[in-house]
Amino acid sequence: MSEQQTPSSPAADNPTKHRESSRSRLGLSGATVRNLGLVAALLLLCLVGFLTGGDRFASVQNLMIVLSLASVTGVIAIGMTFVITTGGIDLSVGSVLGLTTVWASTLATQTMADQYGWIVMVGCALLVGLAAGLINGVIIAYGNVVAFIATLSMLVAARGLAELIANRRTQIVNQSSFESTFQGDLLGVPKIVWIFAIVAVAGWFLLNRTTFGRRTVAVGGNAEAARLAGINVKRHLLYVYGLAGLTAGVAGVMLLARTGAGSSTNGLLLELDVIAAVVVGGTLLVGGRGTIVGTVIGVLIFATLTNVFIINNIDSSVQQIARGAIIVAAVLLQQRFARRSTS
Amino acid sequence: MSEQQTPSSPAADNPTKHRESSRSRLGLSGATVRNLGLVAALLLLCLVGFLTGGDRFASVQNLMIVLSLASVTGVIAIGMTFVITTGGIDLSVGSVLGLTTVWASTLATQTMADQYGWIVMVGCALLVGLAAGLINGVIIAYGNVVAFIATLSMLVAARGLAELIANRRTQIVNQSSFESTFQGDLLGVPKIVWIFAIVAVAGWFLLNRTTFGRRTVAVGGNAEAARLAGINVKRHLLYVYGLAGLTAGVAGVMLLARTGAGSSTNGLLLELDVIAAVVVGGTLLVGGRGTIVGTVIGVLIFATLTNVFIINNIDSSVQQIARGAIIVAAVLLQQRFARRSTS
Amino acid sequence: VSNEPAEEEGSDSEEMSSEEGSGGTMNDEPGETVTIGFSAPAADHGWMGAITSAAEDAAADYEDVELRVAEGTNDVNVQISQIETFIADGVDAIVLLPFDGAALTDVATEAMEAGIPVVNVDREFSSPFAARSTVLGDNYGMGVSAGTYICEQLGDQPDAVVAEIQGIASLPLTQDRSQGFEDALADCGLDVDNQVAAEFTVQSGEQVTANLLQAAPEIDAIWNHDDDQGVGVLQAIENAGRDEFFMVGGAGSLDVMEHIQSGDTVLEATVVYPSTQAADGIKLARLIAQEKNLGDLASSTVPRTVQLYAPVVTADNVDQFMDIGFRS
Amino acid sequence: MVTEDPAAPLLQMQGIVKHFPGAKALDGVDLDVLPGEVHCLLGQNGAGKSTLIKVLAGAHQPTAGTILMDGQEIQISHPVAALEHGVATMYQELDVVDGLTVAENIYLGHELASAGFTQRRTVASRTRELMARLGHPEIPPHREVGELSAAGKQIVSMARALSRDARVIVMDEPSAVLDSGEVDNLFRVVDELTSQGVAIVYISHRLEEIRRIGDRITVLKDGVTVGRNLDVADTPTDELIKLMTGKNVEYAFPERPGVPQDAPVRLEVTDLSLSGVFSDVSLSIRAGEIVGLAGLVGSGRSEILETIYGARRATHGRVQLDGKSLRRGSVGAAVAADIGLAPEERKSQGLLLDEPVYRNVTLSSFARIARGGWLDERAEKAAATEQAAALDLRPAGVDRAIRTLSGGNQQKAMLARWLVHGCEVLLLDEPTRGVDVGARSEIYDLVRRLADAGTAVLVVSSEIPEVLGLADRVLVISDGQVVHSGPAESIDEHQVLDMVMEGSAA
Ligand SMILES: Nc1ncnc2c1ncn2[C@@H]1O[C@H](COP(=O)(O)OP(=O)(O)OP(=O)(O)O)[C@@H](O)[C@H]1O
Ligand SMILES: Nc1ncnc2c1ncn2[C@@H]1O[C@H](COP(=O)(O)OP(=O)(O)OP(=O)(O)O)[C@@H](O)[C@H]1O
Ligand SMILES: [Mg+2]
Ligand SMILES: [Mg+2]
Repeated sequence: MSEQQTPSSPAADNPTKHRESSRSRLGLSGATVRNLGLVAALLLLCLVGFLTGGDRFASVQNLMIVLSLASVTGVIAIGMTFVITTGGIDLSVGSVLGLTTVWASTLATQTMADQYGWIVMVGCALLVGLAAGLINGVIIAYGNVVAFIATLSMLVAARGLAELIANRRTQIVNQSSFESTFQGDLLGVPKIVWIFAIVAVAGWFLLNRTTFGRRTVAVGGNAEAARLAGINVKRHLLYVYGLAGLTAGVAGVMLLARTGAGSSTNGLLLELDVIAAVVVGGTLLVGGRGTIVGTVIGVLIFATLTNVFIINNIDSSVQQIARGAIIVAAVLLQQRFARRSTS
Repeated sequence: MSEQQTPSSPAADNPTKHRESSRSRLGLSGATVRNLGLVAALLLLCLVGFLTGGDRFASVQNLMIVLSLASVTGVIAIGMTFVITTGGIDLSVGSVLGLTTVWASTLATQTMADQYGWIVMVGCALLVGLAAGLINGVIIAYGNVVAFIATLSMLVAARGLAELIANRRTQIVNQSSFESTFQGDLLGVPKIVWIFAIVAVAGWFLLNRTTFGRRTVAVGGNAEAARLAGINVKRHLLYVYGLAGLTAGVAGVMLLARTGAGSSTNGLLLELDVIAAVVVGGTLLVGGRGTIVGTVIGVLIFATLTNVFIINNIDSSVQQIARGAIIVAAVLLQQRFARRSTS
Repeated sequence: VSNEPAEEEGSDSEEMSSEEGSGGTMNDEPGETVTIGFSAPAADHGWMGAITSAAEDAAADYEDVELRVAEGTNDVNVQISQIETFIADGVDAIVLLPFDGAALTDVATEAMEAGIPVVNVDREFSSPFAARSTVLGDNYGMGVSAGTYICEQLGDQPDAVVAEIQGIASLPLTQDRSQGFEDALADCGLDVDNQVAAEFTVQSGEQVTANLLQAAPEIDAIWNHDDDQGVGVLQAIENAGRDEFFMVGGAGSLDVMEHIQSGDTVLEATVVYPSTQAADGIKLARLIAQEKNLGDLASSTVPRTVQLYAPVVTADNVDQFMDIGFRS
Repeated sequence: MVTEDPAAPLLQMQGIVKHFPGAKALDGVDLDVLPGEVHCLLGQNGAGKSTLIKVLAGAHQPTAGTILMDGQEIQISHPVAALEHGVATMYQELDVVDGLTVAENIYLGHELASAGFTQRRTVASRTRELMARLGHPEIPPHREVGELSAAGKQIVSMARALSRDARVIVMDEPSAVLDSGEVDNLFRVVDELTSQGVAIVYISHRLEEIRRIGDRITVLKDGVTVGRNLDVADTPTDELIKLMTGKNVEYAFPERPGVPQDAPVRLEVTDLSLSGVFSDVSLSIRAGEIVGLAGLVGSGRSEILETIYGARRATHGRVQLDGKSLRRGSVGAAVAADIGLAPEERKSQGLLLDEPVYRNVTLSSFARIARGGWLDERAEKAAATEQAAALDLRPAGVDRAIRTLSGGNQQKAMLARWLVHGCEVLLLDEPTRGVDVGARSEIYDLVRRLADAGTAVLVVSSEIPEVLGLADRVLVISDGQVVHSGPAESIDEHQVLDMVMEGSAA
């Protein structure tokens, strides 16, 4: 891997004398400092939004829009954080998301849901997502196929399957119990935002407070050391890709609720957005370090950016140029921030 | 990085680690064995093509069709091989390709070309590609931004710029000296196939026989070791991304010749195809190992697959499912081959 | 299944779609078997999916047509190769909906020169020699129709806020639609106040609309280029609980027509952009290859250009159009 | 420390054979370990010690052979099986995960958890206990291991082995990255363990350590056992060396010819500082002189070398070669001026593990050997082969991936890199880390020969006797400051230790 991807070279550092830095004096962990840089970028963006959009930007309603937008991507990004922390990648999430929305909204599923309730549709989406993830996992962990290729294949195949099932048509959701359960607000906040919040918190605990999470970091940081410590690396990878598939299923349910339609085009190109959010958030592509908080902020940055652009009614070509520049600027800002606070 | 991406992690008792033995008895290098597996996959595909398509598949004309198809992707894949060998990635190639076709076919450029010859258009495409690549390189090498994010930003920005320049219209190439130089055949082989061949051979020499290639492998294998051995890692990365941009420019010229039109939609999603071909070809995503021969075979496998599908008239959705399955199967086959030939 | 396009729901004898006139039953008599190659962009949005499905269905209805469908692709390089393969295979005719008309012109010309008639669908080639016949939608006209309709409704309010939700902004057809829209609005002194670009997908439609509604707190009219992304657009409008404006759609999906009929949403009208174009293309290609003619025409051969009309569907006339609406 | 019943071994390995593709690492090795003993495993680089213990740890599957525990045959088919049988291992390559905390690393694979949730408080307090036991109560359980030095990581690795409540603990060259104080600590823990009946299998190339704590010795040579259960007290060093190397090697430092007073100053370092690490270091080395840097781990010696070399950008001060100033912070300039550095951590800083030996050897000189950008692989191989022979690299072929070489041989390849390049100034950071006795004296001779040929050499070593024996002049570094400078003959180990400790206490 190239130099810039491993910012923390083995710091030759005396075990008895710790690296003296202002951040340790402040009692902040490395992860916190990196996240601070991100928060700064997000705040700057919000400032721009406020200056240019005024109340149209700075309103509770707009906040809810941004959060809703962030939710679908965000849930998948949580799963992706685990995958990338193991040093892998999952390019298939967008396409699997599309497949789950299609499968969960077929006439057959909706009819069954009329009988047994929304749980049928949700169960269908989650199972399909999980299954696709597990197939990825088997191919990667036990077939030793590089994650990039395995999940790229899944991307193509799942899209094809979704087209077959949907016969390339958009399937409208009419199932009332599903709609009443997942659409609309709860305590003034859209339900899908609640789901995102729950998934994010669960993801945080899973990564930082459970055996599963610690093993994820270990597998990504040093697979050989993890193996020697008795971790079943292959099985763990299987679980992690299964988890990513599952989050794609959850996102599928959310998207169905939000757009009211299942389509094989759902989730098109989502993978790049998701990975970008995770990586901008500070999770290392080479594995061994993942941050859920960073991922959430990363997702929010992208959602806010879209929002600010549209509020300012900017031409879409100019938007793209600006978007490219802003992403780079945000990452540079974050780095500078981290560097300054440690020197 | 996760286990499966580093098939040769230290001292694990994994079958992939046994590769060294009998092949060295056979006097074959590791790269050769891996390429043999790939060639087997390609031949198998050709066999299927021949069995199902008969003479329609096995004809010189069809061979030329496959080669022409492979050429544009192939040239970029050569540049990408260098990038991936350094452990980086370039997601912007497709979009930069689009930008070069647009810039080289604006009215202004074509008018100038009428005066000074096709060199103006070609020079424009190459310069634009090179410049975009160098910008990537500066951001990655000197800005320490992860390649994934830097080039993703370039992807978005270059697409936006191309749209602005072309005003989202397709620009038709009327420049006769350009057309006569690059369109059509030479000795029965399309000129763009010749260009691909030249680029591939040049790439092979550059990677395997020059100090530039050696540095590329060293930087990807262990950037810190390369730096401490006196290699200017940052400058080298700059060159490598510049090279990738340059190949995107060459591909832009080829696509202009092939389509006779410059458009900001040229090269859409090409990056994934190119990376897939390079990785299937055996270049390691984590860096430190690259193979031009493998890349060329990888590109040919994808082009042949497309061709076999058309010849067999398979439903488009089914094609996608099959494509996913076949890519995985090819990689598995290649691995099995490598394993068997060494045990 | 109800997912079949409405157009195909008719009985077997009414094969020809309305644009071609009530087809000569004579033309439906099986002739010598012809092989038609079909290539279109990736089915990455509802309309394009409907196009491909309709083409496949149209071919399936003739026992004398063997359709060879290439994998949908947005890569002109791949699409060129597909046409080259068709040429090498010696198909009898090619129906081509190019991802980019100009980029496929050379290879289509090659096919024509090789004696294979090419029927160009939807996105026009840059040379008249590249196609034997062309079935065109009218993208500019679509924008004009939408703009004119909005002018009719709001012409007396020069300050009215008009928003536009484009499809994929980088496509020339999107630019044509927007141009037509702008020109028509200019006629009555209106202009586009907010413009956003979606990607022809439900998801993107929902996303940009949610933001658009926030950006423009008061809107009088919205034109949405595509009814498939419109599913998401409508959902976003519903989610936001907004109804102070009316909306005009584009393409004419069955779903949208049902909404227009029932009047349960802000959707008042849509501009038809037939998804039957490719099916028409297949039919024309078959006739050309069999050297037949369109039934009702006096001339002895299939015409060069068939340009489809982009009518506005409103609650008043929706019944007429229900049968050409596509299930997006 | 030997138990009352020496006839009842705790662990027996019999006839272990391990073939790697193209290499027979083990060809019938026996090992008996008694409860409560420190069993030392000796052998030259590449003899198969690490391979043997990896077989025992379940990291490798033996081609043939049996393993008995308490007289019962057991199968160790994967690392978990070994741990379940009470065998814990500290590997030669650091086997910690940088992104995890100290506590998480220690309990990796046997996390203390209830319902999947890690019990952070319990883990933290137990980690604190373990760290205190290892003499490092100041390392907090929640510190990320990536922020620790190599020595710190080794301590974590040790704590992990302790946490397993093992009956046999295998230590593969644990002292290589430790300084003398740390080694004392380690030995204290070893004593503690053996008195509780835990058996230790101890691998080291430092014979004096084996004298200090070893009970019995097994010697390996070329994958076979050549010395079985030798009593440490009764076996003279000469015999051990003879067993290991198959010949008589005199274990002595080369003579110092003395640097002539008129020898030109080759390297001149003035007031070199790196903020937060060291400050105002001045030194000069004359052609033909070897200067040693002594100090504790973490005293800043590596950073001084790296800063002179330009791998770190000095905050102020200057480095002159033959009177000409070097560009600050540029390795390229240093290499072009013929300054070479053999870095401390060869795996992460030195080697391209998957590349063949010769490309690793010519990594700093392939561009010089090349003609106009075109590689000359034949010349590269010839040059590499020549230096490999001079250093007695084993196996001798330069075409194999350097990953498959044993640790000591990898170190030799690092030195060969600068021999091929040719140096005016050679900076050596821990040049004999992990190198066997035989090769060690070869390296000493070689360094001296280089000096005699006019090279200025700066050596960092954590083994004070090595610094004192090899160098002409010694600088003692403490806390980033030079606290002493003088001829090596006029100072002894205790004085150095005193200075070093004093400095760090201040
Ligand atoms: N994965 C492998 N593939 C091929 N050969 C190997 C592999 N691992 C070790 N070897 C070879 O096995 C032999 C024994 O190596 P090992 O690492 O056990 O030596 P060692 O005694 O531990 O040496 P050192 O003291 O240098 O650590 C060496 O010749 C080495 O080259
Ligand atoms: N990246 C870094 N940032 C801040 N301080 C550092 C960094 N790396 C090392 N240090 C500090 O620099 C000092 C010197 O470390 P160095 O590795 O040079 O010691 P050393 O004497 O070479 O010991 P060793 O025997 O481990 O090589 C230590 O106090 C360490 O904490
Ligand atoms: Mg060893
Ligand atoms: Mg050091």
